[in-house]
Amino acid sequence: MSDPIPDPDPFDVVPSVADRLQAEALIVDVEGYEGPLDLLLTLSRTQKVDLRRISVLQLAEQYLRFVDQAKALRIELAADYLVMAAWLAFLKSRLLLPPDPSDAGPSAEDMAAHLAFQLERLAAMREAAARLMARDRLGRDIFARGVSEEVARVRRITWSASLLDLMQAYARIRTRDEFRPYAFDRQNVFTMEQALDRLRGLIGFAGDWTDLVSYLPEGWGADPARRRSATAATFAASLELAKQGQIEIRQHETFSPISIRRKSP
Amino acid sequence: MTSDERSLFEAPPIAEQERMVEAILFASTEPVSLGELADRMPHGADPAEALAYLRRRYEGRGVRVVKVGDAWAFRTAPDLGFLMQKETVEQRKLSRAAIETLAIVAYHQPVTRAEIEEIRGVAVSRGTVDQLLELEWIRFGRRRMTPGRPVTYVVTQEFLDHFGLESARDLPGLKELRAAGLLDNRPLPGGSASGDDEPDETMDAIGQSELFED
Amino acid sequence: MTSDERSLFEAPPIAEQERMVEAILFASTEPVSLGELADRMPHGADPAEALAYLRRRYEGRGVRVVKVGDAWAFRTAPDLGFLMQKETVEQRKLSRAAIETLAIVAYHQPVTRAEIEEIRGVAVSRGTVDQLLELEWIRFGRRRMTPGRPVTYVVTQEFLDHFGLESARDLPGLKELRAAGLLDNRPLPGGSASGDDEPDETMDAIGQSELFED
Repeated sequence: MSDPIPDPDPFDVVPSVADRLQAEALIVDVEGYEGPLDLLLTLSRTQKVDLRRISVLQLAEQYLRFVDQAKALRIELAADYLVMAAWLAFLKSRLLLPPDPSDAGPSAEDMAAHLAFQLERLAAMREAAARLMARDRLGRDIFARGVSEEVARVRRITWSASLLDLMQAYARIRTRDEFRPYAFDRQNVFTMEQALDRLRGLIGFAGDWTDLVSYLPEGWGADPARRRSATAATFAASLELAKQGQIEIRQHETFSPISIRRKSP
Repeated sequence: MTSDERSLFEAPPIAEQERMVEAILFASTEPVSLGELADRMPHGADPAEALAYLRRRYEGRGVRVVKVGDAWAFRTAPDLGFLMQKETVEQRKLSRAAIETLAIVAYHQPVTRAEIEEIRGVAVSRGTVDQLLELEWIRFGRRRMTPGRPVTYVVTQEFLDHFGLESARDLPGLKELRAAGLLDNRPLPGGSASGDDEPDETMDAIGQSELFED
Repeated sequence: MTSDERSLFEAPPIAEQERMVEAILFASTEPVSLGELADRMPHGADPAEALAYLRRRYEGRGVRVVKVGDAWAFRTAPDLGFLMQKETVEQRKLSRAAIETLAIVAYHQPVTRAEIEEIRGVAVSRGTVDQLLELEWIRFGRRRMTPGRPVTYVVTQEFLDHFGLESARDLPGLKELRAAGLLDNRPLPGGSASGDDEPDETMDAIGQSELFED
């Protein structure tokens, strides 16, 4: 990766006019750099070798010279450029000195290799970015549909109810009805007690067989329900009176009229 | 842009021109006139002819090339318009008032609004009836031949379909509801247990007789 | 909608489904996912199969069916871009920092801000990230399960759509970069010394707190 052998920097020895101009151009353009790594990448290009074969030592020296020149030109460098300079100065000294076996930290070679990797990765990303931007792009080379048809959002509500819901609802209503206070319908019912009272009062005058129907109370014969109730009550009352031995009952044949008369004493 | 340069000397083949018209119409926000097509296509192109090919190509497809005024545009085939809406279905429970009203109509049909109110013991809002009408679960029956000739409501075939019934007569009576545990099994003070007893006697009599008419 | 009702029982023939996909994709400027196609098409339809047919049909045409992530869209053929210049809306010029940051997110995703800064060797300004977020080319991914739980950035479907990529796997040169180990997150031997660790921590903290604000 990096070349740890310190080879004499021709830049340092014979600064040609072209080199000096280039170095000054670098300085003047300091605002244009995207940080120290960007500057290092630019400097590394002067080595005209594959980034994997770059001389990190040479690069460190180039960078340090850049910082010195910036200082000489009273150009204020951002702090991270100075941090990088300090680190590179440290790396340079480590690369030049024989390795210290007691040093547990990373070797100078590892550090140099990492810097080379960073530069290579940044260069790769730059290239990838360029390739990306060169693709056929939407709105420039490729076009989407000019008009989008609105997709109408239709919200449909479905009402759900099951048969069980329906039946429970009906049961609920009807249950409510069934437990209404119970009121016996007295208006259309002729009770046996009423019939007994009436018969007892009338029977004394009836010496001969008389149709039971003629004993029905007035006004109970027209409405069928009332007539049924009065007939049943009167019949029941007549049975009661017969049981008491007060009247006699006869019927000539099934469904023929029932007649009653006062029992002869 | 070599294709552009080449075209200065020679119009591209008609198939290529058809592709161009296709792309231009597709990407344009507005319908494009023949004049505009000619302006944008290479010199010597015949947009009218290319368009004729394109129209034929899209016949019967999901989109068609249509004329809008003097210009041309792609439009969705009319029979696929229904795809241009996204339906979100929301399930909601029918309100208690609605389900009770529906139940009364089902059990007592044809039934007037006054009768529904008598059975429910509470006024029936128009919204409730309207909702059931809209759901097509109830519809208007014959007018009742009583003073005021009130409209009656009956349940529909949709109702029967939804609730899986052959006819409204298949609805379980109160006795069955009780047997199924849907009613409290308390004895009734009147002694009667059938579904159509005292309180609604008159209405039930009517309801039943008309129920069996159709 | 009788066709809708009918379809409840039987999916339409595949040719018809192809027309439907064609109409839906044509009507949308945005890519449409298979899921949305299925939602909008009649029950039982197979949008994936219909798409395969449609894609073949449009091969070599002026417009093409392209895959964008999990979604599909019609796009004009790249060779016809020159016809479309009139439609071009002037794009905001992206800064070099933005372009590089975008590439780093695309190739290294999910990637934290600290990682972007390490690769670029310089702090990433908020404006750069904001611009990319605003373009909807990047979005927040899941937080990294490392101390501080930093947010990560990933590219979006809009990014893929804009650069004509089916997926992030189709990024140019991705395989080669990975093989060369240039997408590895290789830590600096012996820990932090390169000067792009400490400043980032504060920046990341800001980034995160800002994230939580909204």
